Amino acid sequence: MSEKPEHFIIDGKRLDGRRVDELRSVKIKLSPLDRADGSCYIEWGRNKIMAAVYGPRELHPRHRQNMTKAVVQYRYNMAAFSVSDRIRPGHSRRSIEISKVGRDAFEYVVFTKFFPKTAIDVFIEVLQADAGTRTAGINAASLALADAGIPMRGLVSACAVGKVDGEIVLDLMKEEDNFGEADVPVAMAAGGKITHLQMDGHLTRDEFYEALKLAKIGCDKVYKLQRQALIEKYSGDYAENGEDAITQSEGDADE
Amino acid sequence: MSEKPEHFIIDGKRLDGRRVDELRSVKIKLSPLDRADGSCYIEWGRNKIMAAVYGPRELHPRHRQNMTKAVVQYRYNMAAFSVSDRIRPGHSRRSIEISKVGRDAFEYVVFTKFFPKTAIDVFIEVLQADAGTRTAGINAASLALADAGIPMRGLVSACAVGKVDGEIVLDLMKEEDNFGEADVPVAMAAGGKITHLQMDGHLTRDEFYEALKLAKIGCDKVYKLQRQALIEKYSGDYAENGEDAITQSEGDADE
Amino acid sequence: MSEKPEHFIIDGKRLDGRRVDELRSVKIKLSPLDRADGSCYIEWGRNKIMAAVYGPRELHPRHRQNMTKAVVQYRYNMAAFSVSDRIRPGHSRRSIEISKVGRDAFEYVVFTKFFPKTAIDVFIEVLQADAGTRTAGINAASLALADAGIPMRGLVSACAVGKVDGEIVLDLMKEEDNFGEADVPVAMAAGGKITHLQMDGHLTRDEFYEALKLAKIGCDKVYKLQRQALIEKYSGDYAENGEDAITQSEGDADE
Amino acid sequence: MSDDVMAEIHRDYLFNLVLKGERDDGRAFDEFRDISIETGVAGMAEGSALVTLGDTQILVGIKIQPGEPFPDTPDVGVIITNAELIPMASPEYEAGPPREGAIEIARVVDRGIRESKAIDLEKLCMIEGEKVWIIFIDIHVLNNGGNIIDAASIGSIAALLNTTLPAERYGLGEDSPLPVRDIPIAITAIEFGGELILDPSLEEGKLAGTVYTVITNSDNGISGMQKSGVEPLTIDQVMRVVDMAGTAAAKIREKFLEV
Amino acid sequence: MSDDVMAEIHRDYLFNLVLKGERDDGRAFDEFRDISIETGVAGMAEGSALVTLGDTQILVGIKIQPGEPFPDTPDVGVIITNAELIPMASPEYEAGPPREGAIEIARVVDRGIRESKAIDLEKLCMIEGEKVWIIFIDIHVLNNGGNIIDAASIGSIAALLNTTLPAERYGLGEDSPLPVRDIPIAITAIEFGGELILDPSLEEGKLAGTVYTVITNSDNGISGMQKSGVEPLTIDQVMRVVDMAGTAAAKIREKFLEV
Amino acid sequence: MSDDVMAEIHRDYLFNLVLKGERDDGRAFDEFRDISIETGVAGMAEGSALVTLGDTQILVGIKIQPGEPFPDTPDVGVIITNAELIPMASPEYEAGPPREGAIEIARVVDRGIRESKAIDLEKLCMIEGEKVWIIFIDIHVLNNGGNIIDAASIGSIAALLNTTLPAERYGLGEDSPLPVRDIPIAITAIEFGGELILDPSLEEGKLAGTVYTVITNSDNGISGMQKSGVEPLTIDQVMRVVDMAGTAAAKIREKFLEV
Repeated sequence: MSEKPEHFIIDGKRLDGRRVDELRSVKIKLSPLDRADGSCYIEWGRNKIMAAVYGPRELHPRHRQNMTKAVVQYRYNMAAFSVSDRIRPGHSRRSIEISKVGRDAFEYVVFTKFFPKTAIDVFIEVLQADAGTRTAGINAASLALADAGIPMRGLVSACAVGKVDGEIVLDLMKEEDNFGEADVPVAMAAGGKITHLQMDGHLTRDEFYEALKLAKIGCDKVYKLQRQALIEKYSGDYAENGEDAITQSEGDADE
Repeated sequence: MSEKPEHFIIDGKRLDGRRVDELRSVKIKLSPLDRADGSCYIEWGRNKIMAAVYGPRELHPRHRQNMTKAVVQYRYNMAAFSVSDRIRPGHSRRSIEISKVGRDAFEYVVFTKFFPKTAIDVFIEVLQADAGTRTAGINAASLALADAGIPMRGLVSACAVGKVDGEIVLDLMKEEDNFGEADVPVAMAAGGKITHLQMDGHLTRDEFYEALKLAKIGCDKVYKLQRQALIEKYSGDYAENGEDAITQSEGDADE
Repeated sequence: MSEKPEHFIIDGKRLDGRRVDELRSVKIKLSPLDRADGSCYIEWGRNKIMAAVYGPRELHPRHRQNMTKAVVQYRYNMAAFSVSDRIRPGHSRRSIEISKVGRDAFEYVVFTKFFPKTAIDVFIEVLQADAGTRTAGINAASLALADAGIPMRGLVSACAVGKVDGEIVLDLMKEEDNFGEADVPVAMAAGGKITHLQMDGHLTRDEFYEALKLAKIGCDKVYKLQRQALIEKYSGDYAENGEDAITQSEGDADE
Repeated sequence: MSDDVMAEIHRDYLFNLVLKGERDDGRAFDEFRDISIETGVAGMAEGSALVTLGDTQILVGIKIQPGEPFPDTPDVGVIITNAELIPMASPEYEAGPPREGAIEIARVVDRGIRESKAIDLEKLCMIEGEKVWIIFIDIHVLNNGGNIIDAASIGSIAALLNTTLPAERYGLGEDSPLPVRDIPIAITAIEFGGELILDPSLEEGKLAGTVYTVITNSDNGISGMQKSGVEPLTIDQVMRVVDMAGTAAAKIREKFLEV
Repeated sequence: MSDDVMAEIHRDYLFNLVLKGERDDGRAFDEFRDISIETGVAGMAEGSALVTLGDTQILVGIKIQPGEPFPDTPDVGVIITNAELIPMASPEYEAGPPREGAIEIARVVDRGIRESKAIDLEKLCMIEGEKVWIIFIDIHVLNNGGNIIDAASIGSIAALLNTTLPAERYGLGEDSPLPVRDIPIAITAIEFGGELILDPSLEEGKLAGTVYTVITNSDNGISGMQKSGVEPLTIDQVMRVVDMAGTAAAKIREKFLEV
Repeated sequence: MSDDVMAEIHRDYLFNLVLKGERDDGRAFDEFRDISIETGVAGMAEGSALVTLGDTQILVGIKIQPGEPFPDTPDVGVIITNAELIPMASPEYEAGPPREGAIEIARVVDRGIRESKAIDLEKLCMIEGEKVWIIFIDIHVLNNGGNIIDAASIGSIAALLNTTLPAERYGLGEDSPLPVRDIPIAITAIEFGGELILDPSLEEGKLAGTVYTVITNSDNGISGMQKSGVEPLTIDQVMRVVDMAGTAAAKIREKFLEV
């Protein structure tokens, strides 16, 4: 682990030059995989994450089926080589927890009642990890679900907020995550409905309220990026040739 | 592990002041748990053990069902913090063996034919271990089965006998178990029928016979304690208020 | 591991005195086990291997059944004490791979269509390992299948060929396997049909072709040993008394 | 099947109660069941606490032994938290390795202890990069009467406050109390018919659309949160739970002065 | 199903035989089947023995390597006993990690070796607390013809008597025989229709209400016991088995002089 | 079931095509699909390559760390190869520990790297018997479009060629490229209706009676082979695949000059 920086914010700029309310650069590619029913590749700062969706499909073993709705399954996994020290393949306690709350983040938006007895499987593979893989994974999963044509109330958009140098900031990068004072990953559906919320670190009640409000701003920005990716993919305008990924600077998305 | 004492018996008294045919102090509390169908907490010397019974209930997976009788399942488990060196949670070879012979100790007394296709589950959790957890666990299980209203031929009563300083003694404490010459855990049903018997150490044929006869005396003492606990619980006399555990010095039980 | 010998072949003789196209001594005993439906014990040089076959028999769990044919299952296992450093009991990645290609070696010859929904189970236990356990195991499995009366197109015969001191040689012993230049285990059914083929090391195209031709010669020799073992077992001539194993020097078999 | 029907009728009953502002056991929405904390109950552990919260009974035991630090944090002690939902505690629990639910409980409790800096981990380093104290927090659920997380959180910090560093046993100096400097308390609310209810009973927990836990410290700061369950929360609902949790935790923290 | 009917008829047949004081194979109740012991059969092992007891065939291999002692017994060697009921040996056995039955067999055999002090474990300590010899006893059941425990017990001590400490391989001095100083033998009886029968065949074993094993030593002392199965025994029955076991073990022990 | 019928019709269609000397996608029997190799894509890995072979996408990442050598090869580095057929890549793949198929893929790829001596393992020894570099090759299949083995083989050597020994991170000197001196390439043929077809698509792979992989090196020598599947091969067929593999591998090896 690197050393803790003396300051995280100098003259209103963070270590990577962002403002406190600015997202890292985001690059989205829809349908990169053809076996899956839907898929999405996302580069979020230095994170590289692939999401795929299969379903609705038959659920085995049968005793796990729900007679009245589809079962959403969510598997977050880090590739062995996605971080500095190799990860032993297979589930860890961390990945099991992230998978559980990731699943919970989508239950509300997916119209599970349409597909009783089936499974809707969401797979997240972290290929390169910086910080914020669980929220970036949720964003990719949301688009992969849309790409698979799964009926939903709307997209889920996620980002983390945190506190460094005493200030509430949006979308923590690695150093801010490691040495910062708090980390609050949040996911929201339309209308600011919170479908995912965790928190680590130390915040006062008022700081936390400020953080939640900034998270709302962040999720709105993410939503615009997601929406634009879908439009460009599914409108005829989308250039199939050459570089087919959508790279967004935040300025573009904000317009 | 502490040092081996020079003598285990001085002037007819053991290290904790007991006579050679005396049990440790026993405290029994019936129905301490409300989710289980029956339960019993026992303090046996420095051992603290909880037993719970569920059933008769449906047995899954179905291929494990017996068409003609209930399947008795018995799970002996030690809490991670129940001994000096932390135990890794999960089954050990020792706990699997104790679970097997614990189950065998009860098959004879439970009227399994009354409940075909079902399971009767007995769970033993050792919360603090001294010596004799398997026999104390059987005694608690016996009461938890009665508390659950499982029809039985009678109670099973268990104790260990062993040899220290060349003498056959009842109910080994930790030092006697660690440094003694033999350890013989025994469980008996009504009429001195032996439903559980193991042996470690070294005994001549005649010493072993002497040990078995002392075990019979010990099991009779235990039976009286168990019976008294049930009577106090299920007779109206039982004081619900205040301390509801039954602490028995052996003298009381012997009357 | 011992030191690499300076030469593997001196004056046309190998370290154990064999010619380059000679098998190690082979000893075969049919039906050594009475629980299995068929069995065969083989000593192949210093290898000692037991093979047993059960089936056709019901296959559980049912979802693994094939409606149109028997499923051949093959389990290669090394006893913990079969090699210099104790092996932890249970599957290793190596044993899983050998089991898979072992199974594939027999699918072609077994008339699986005769026994839909069933399993034919082949178990190989390596009790003492030198080199060539997978091919010796296939040879024993072939005879155990015959002993079990499983209908087959014919026997499968296997041997390894390799390269030492620049020469292609038959049936590598331990030192040749450890320090040689290549190892090619081969199994053949009647007509030189290759049902198993793997290769390690380094060979030119022409060396490999030479190796394959030598493997054909080796498999023919093995076939004769196998056939003789079956004849002696199932013809009335077979002496039941005394030493009932068939020890073959290659010369005998070649006649 | 008839079990299911009974369960549904019971759910409707509880639901209608909540709409009237009432709970089955007469509690206010922000009212906890009786809590008792008994420490030192597991004599082979370095610290322990038996927590009773309504019908819920949880025994937390602390074991401590010397070991190696993690490579990326060479100068601090290690906390390992594990929860066992043993089959004794509920007909739904099964034997076997911890599942999702048990892992989440352990990780949320761990988060509260760790992020509140309740344990002074620097003081648990003996030789940097080589030898530190390893604290095992083992949460043993004996009877599941609902709201396991809060009971486990209370039991864990109670057991830690009761813990002795067993230095003598390992020839590493004199025994001393574990350096604990805060009392993080997890408070869990469920959302149900739009209402937010603290300390859900087992039956209430089954109704919950969402389970939301907030961990606060002695200074009323927040050091951990976890939302799970399928229903979303609004920012207002979240902040209401934060406020309810601060108040409830302060009351429970007073218990620790009594112990 | 028809298998079950056949099995029941066979059980009735065996039962009626026993009532007449007879066994299917003509043996007396206290009579063992033929035993053969072949040692040194597994050449890569430090010691080995193939035991044939009637149809039962068991190969026991001993591996020895240097390693660390257990912390609570720093000055003695380590014995690790494992039994594999491989699917080759019986249609009932399945592949996978050892189950209850295999674990019980290994632990009872281990108990006999350990409690009889047959191996002088003090002599297996090289550096106290750091380096001792670790003895692996691996019991490999090749053919289950009944009474696995006794065959495994006989095979284990036969293999140990045949074992060399491989000091040279590890650069730890000269090879020497493993210091073995007793011959514990497990004798198993089944209770069946009130009768006590030694060395049960596979079919007899399936009838058994109770399986009771007594391990005796050269001095006729007892160093291990295990009762399993559902039927109880009286004190008298137990003592009868103890006496039968002493006599039978002494006879088998004579075999070891022949090897 | 109707899925099965459709699959059978499709198989018949492909079979008839092959009898006419044609393939569904118009390729010649010895023709590969388009291959692209992108290196350095996984920035936390010491080396990486994303290989696209038709629809198949595989990401191979290399991690390197210091560790102990195997006792029987104390003076060389260690290679550990693992393949994960993650459920993302195919509806047939399941989560959990690697099964037979994944293990075979990893072992065949490993065989090619190891037996070709592509990596100079002697140079990866730092202190004999104590400290060597351990190379982890992790094969992550993202999309299964058929012929996983060849794509994994190409990806693995491409990633290794792109790998840096991370000596600085461990305070073990300066970073340097991993010493790679050959480019082993696995080429897989299927046998189908008597014909031998390279680079099988997913659909073709399902038809295969036999799958046969030949790994060749820069000198056109052979350093690994694996036959799997139920149909036998003749010596002639084997030699034809060997020749086809040599030619195809040489063409693919040229790709590496472009990277």
